[in-house]
Amino acid sequence: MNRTMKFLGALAGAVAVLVAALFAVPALAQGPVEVPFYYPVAVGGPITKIIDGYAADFEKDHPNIKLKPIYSGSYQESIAKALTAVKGGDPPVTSILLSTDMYTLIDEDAIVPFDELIKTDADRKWLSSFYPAFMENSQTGGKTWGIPFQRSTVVMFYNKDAFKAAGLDPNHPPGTWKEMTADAEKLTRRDASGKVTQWGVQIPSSGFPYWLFQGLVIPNGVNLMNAAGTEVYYDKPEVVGALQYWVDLVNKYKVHPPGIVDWGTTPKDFLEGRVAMMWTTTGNLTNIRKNAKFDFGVAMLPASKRRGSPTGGGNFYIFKKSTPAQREAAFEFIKWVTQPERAAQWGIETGYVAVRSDAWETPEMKKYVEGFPAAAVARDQLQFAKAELSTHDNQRVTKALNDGLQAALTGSKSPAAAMKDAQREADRLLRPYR
Amino acid sequence: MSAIGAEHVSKHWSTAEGVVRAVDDASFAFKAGTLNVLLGPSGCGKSTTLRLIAGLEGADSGRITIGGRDVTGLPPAKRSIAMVFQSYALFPHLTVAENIVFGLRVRKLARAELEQRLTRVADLLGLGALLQRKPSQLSGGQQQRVALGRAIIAEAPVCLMDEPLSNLDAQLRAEMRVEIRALQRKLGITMVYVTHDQVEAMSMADHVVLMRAGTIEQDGTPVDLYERPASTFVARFIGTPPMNLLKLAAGSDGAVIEGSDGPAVLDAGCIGGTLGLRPEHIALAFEQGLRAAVESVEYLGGDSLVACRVGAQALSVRAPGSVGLARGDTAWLTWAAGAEHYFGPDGRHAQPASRRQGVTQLA
Amino acid sequence: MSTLRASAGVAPAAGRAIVLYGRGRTGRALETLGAWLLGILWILPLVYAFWAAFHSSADSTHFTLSAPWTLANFVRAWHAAPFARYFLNTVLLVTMVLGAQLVLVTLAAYAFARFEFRGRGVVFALVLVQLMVMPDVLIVENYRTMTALGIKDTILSIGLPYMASAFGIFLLRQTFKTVPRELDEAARVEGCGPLATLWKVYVPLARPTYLAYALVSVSYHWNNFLWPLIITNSVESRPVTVGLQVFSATDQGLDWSIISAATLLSTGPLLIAFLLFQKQFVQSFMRAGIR
Amino acid sequence: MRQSGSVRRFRGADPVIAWLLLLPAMSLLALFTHYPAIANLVHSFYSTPRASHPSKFIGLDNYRNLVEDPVFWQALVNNLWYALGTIPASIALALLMAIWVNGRVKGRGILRLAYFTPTILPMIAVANIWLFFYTPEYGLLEQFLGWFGLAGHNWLGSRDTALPAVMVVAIWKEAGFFMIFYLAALQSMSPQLAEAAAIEGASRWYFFRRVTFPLLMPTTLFVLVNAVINAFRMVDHIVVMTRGGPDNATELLLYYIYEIGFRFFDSGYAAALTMVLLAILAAAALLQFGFLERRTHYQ
Repeated sequence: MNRTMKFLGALAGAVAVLVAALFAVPALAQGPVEVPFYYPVAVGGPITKIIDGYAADFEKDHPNIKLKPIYSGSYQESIAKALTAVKGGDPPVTSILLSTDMYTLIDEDAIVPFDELIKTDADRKWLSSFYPAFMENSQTGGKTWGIPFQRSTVVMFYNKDAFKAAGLDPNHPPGTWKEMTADAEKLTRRDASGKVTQWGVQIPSSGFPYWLFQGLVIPNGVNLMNAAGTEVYYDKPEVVGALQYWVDLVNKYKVHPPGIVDWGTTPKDFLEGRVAMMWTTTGNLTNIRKNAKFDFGVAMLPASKRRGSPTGGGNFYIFKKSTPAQREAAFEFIKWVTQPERAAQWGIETGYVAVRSDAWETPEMKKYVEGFPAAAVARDQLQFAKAELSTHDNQRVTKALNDGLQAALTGSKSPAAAMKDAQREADRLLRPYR
Repeated sequence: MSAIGAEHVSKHWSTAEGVVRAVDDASFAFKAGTLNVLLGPSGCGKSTTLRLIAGLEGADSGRITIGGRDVTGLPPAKRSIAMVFQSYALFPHLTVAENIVFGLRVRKLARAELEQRLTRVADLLGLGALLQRKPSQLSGGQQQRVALGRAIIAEAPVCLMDEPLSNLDAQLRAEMRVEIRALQRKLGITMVYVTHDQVEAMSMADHVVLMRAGTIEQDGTPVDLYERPASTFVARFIGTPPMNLLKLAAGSDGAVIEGSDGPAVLDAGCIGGTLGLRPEHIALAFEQGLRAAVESVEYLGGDSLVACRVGAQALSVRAPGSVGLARGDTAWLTWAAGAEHYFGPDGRHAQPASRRQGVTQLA
Repeated sequence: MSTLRASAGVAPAAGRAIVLYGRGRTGRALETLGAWLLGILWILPLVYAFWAAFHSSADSTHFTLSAPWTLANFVRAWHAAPFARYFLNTVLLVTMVLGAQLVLVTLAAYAFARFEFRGRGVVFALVLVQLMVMPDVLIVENYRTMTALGIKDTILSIGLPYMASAFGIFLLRQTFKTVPRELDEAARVEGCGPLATLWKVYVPLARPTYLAYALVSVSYHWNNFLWPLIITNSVESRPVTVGLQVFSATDQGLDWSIISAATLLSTGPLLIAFLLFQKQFVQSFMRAGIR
Repeated sequence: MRQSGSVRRFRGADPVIAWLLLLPAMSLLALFTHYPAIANLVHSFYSTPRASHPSKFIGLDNYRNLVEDPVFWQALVNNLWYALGTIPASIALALLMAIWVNGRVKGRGILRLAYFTPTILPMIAVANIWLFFYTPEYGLLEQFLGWFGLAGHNWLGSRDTALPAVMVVAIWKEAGFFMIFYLAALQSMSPQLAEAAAIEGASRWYFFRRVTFPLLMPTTLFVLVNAVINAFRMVDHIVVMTRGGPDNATELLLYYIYEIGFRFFDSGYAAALTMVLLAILAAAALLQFGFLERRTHYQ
């Protein structure tokens, strides 16, 4: 005990010294333009190392710019951190945040459009090189607010071994809902007691069910909102029909696990062989490729009236509270890091979809796709892709839909009723923006 | 009423330093309706012995009987005993009355009977005015009475007391001693009473078990212990001031007190042993007997304590009234035949071969 | 409580165990069984974390004993963030917070326990408000304050809002109130002023409370996450939990192996410390008089 | 722990010293608790500032919205069930654990560590492990039930079981922590009380009911204050495990505030919600402190 007290005493002393030392942190030195840059980590792998490497390489080319990458948690924590900083008067100069946060950032008056920075023809050419499907979530009101960087779409992973075992052609994944239903029925296996040992298909419904739901809605011929982000169409018959199909997979065909299926455990379910087909982000490519002990395939989402998938992932934004020099510097970095070679490299290292078509023409990417053709599925699907659900008061409008989807999937409301309630709530929320 | 017996009872603890023999092969028998004291210095195993009787500890070997019944494996509640703890162990959140009737409540005694007994016990112990108080509002003596009340209300044939008076001041302790003894007689219970205070033991007990380091040193009546101490340990423990113990050495015609030049006090067979003499059994004489140098005199009124030195050894003498001696004087000591105790070289009491006449004053 | 506590702190030799109450052996065995079942249930997440951390992610969900053990998860976790620096920061943070807390809390608790002044009740209530106000909802305001003070992105800024701890003031005030007034008066007869009395009488007597509080505080700040993430930007000031969070990113699904490895890595020092000081910890509570 | 009846003043020491002693702690509290709390109260009467519509005074509108917000009511009801379910269970388990590891159970040291692990492990990380326990098909719980041939269940994915499932995690977290406080109290109780009761023939249950439990009352109240506050404060596991779903079945007040504040960035409405939560906690605390005063009677 005595020793404890001495220790505590020493501690108190040490603290006094420490406090003094911390107050004496030297003021920032003048010199190159500082560009604090927030980035989230949403996929596995040594992301922080890669980003730090980019920053170092960039600074080598641009000695007058000091890029300060700051890891900011998950997407959710990143937007919280960024907006807290905005309100605290000390935001970063640029940040990668969800593309769907665009309206929120505009409404908070936190960001500036890129248009004022795009001056040369080269810049305009650069801007037009991104896939249009990604740009849908980057532009509104005729202005460009975000630059696609780590973007993804929903794809379907399927277990080829399970296909073979069920007597299906492993090189012919279902192309339509009808085929998916039929295949899933064959792929769903039950043991003697009737307990399911392998589900046919699994679409996760926790966290952001709306996104995967868009993978049903868009093929059904509609999308969930207008381009201005002021209207949603949750109660359109096609939307209700899409939800009805999802619920039918569970209740009618009994090929999909009941209740809410966790997003985080879904890849593991697939790897465990508990599910033969799963819908998830392309960001899982590297993960599945590394850990699957069976032969697997990647397919576009099946079509109903058409093919389609939402895009997803993060964009670069530039914050308003910054000096013109900082904005220029940040813009310089964004251009630098989205060059075809780097976009290709980023896609290969993380599993994200390289955001521009010329990235796919680089030798590095060509080699990668050759060895791993599944990587190109997401790209090929982009031509059918539509914008991810994003509106003013985005998270809340989205929550209304999420709650409705979960209510329908857990059986507490009918699809039609759930969507009607969600629509009413969303209308209420969006009224001030119309 | 219940007799209590212990046969070859042992209790060991294992500690970091090794095995401690708290009680080692102890046997004794207490008669029904008597007050028995377990006496000894702290750490001698007397409290453990009591707890073994209570069943608060399990014996490692041996047998314990209460009222002729083997209770060795029984839990405390099945042994028909009551107990008073040194700390009193009163329940701090219960009133005096609730504390006293705690055991009766457990046994679901009828309310009328319970009230009646409570009144009786409260009257007996003078607690009537305090029944609604909490223990923290009582003095030490009052708390002691409550603990006593809780023990006797059960009317158990056996009552165990673990140093019940050690937290009280001297005056109160003397009063309570008398009271407890009277109570025990009145109720006719068999009592086992643990103390380290030999005065308590001598004044209260019918039977004393004196313990030392886990073993029983002597077992008998207070008179036995006083008059026939089994060892030097007992001799020094009983009596105030304690018995003088004088080492014996070879003299010209027998055993003399070491460091003196005679006269011989015991015969030559006792050389190397110890002579025990109670201070109150030594008389001051005139130029006969044992010669001693006076170191100090303590006058107590009724008698005086004279501290003397014979050779290198100190001894004390209790003489009636005041004595005309002072430091530096020479005193002559004698004692009656039979007043001396002889302890062999092992410290145990032994019978000397014969007595010398020289020092002993003939009656 | 089924058996006796040995007197003088020695344990009885394995002999015939005595049972204070009737219904001996079976009841006791049942209880031991129950205690262990509950214990297993409680330690299960930790045990699973060990299993998962030392196995590849494919083996992490199957408990085949023959599955190969691996340290790869730890290696990966260690390299994913500058953990060495983060550890240093966390240690600096918890020592600083604790040191400041001990001083501030002691002074305030002393005032509440032994001084009489107008408005004491109100001020004490104001302290207790902190028990209820969730720091998480005050993040924006506190961020502004830190920016205004110019200490954003420092270890100090992480710790500052927690330094005046209502829990600590409340706890220590209770302890100080149990200090016998005679001791206080004796110190003052010796000529001690209020501060000297506090230091010489109250602080030594409240040692166990200090230790107990220290461990609770360290546990909390070692594991705190959101506020440190938001208020800090640089490797030089971020605690270890921020590094840990890299693996909870869910875009790609969960990998329990790496999460477990990172968890063990970040809380390992705390776990080991508790394992070592478990006895002292419990004893400190024992004498702290938290009743 | 005898409570002092009255607090005497230092001879010659004036209240100035008391205020000086309080100054450092109170200034930090004022800066980082009171000022933000008051700012919060003020914000609750203003609309959330947006670029297009700056903040303006709207009186009680935020509170009116709250009354009409079904998610708020759901969160409130959920939270009450959550409190009702977790508080008594965690306190009872804590007490049981404390009694067990206070006695001479075999492997007491290991059990103490086992019971205390939840306090050391960060909830954010450990919630992920619980997620595995609850995972359908191959989660630990499913594997365990599988041995007994019991059917699986999607514990976190159904409206009926999601809230109980997260409550179990909370109980797990809390019971081990409270156990330490009970253990401390038990250890400071004289063992002779148990012996005295045993000699009187009291059963274990009788002794617990009549002696141990009443004597632990102050601890119980101390723990209760903390348990109530925590029932409204601990949401880390919700963030990881369910995010309030399915369909708001595990939506708790603080998590909802967190959503409103940091996902919807509706600071005005979040402020109003915070005030409601504060009012609930303050009422609970007042009620309990009222009880706490009574402890002085028997200690």
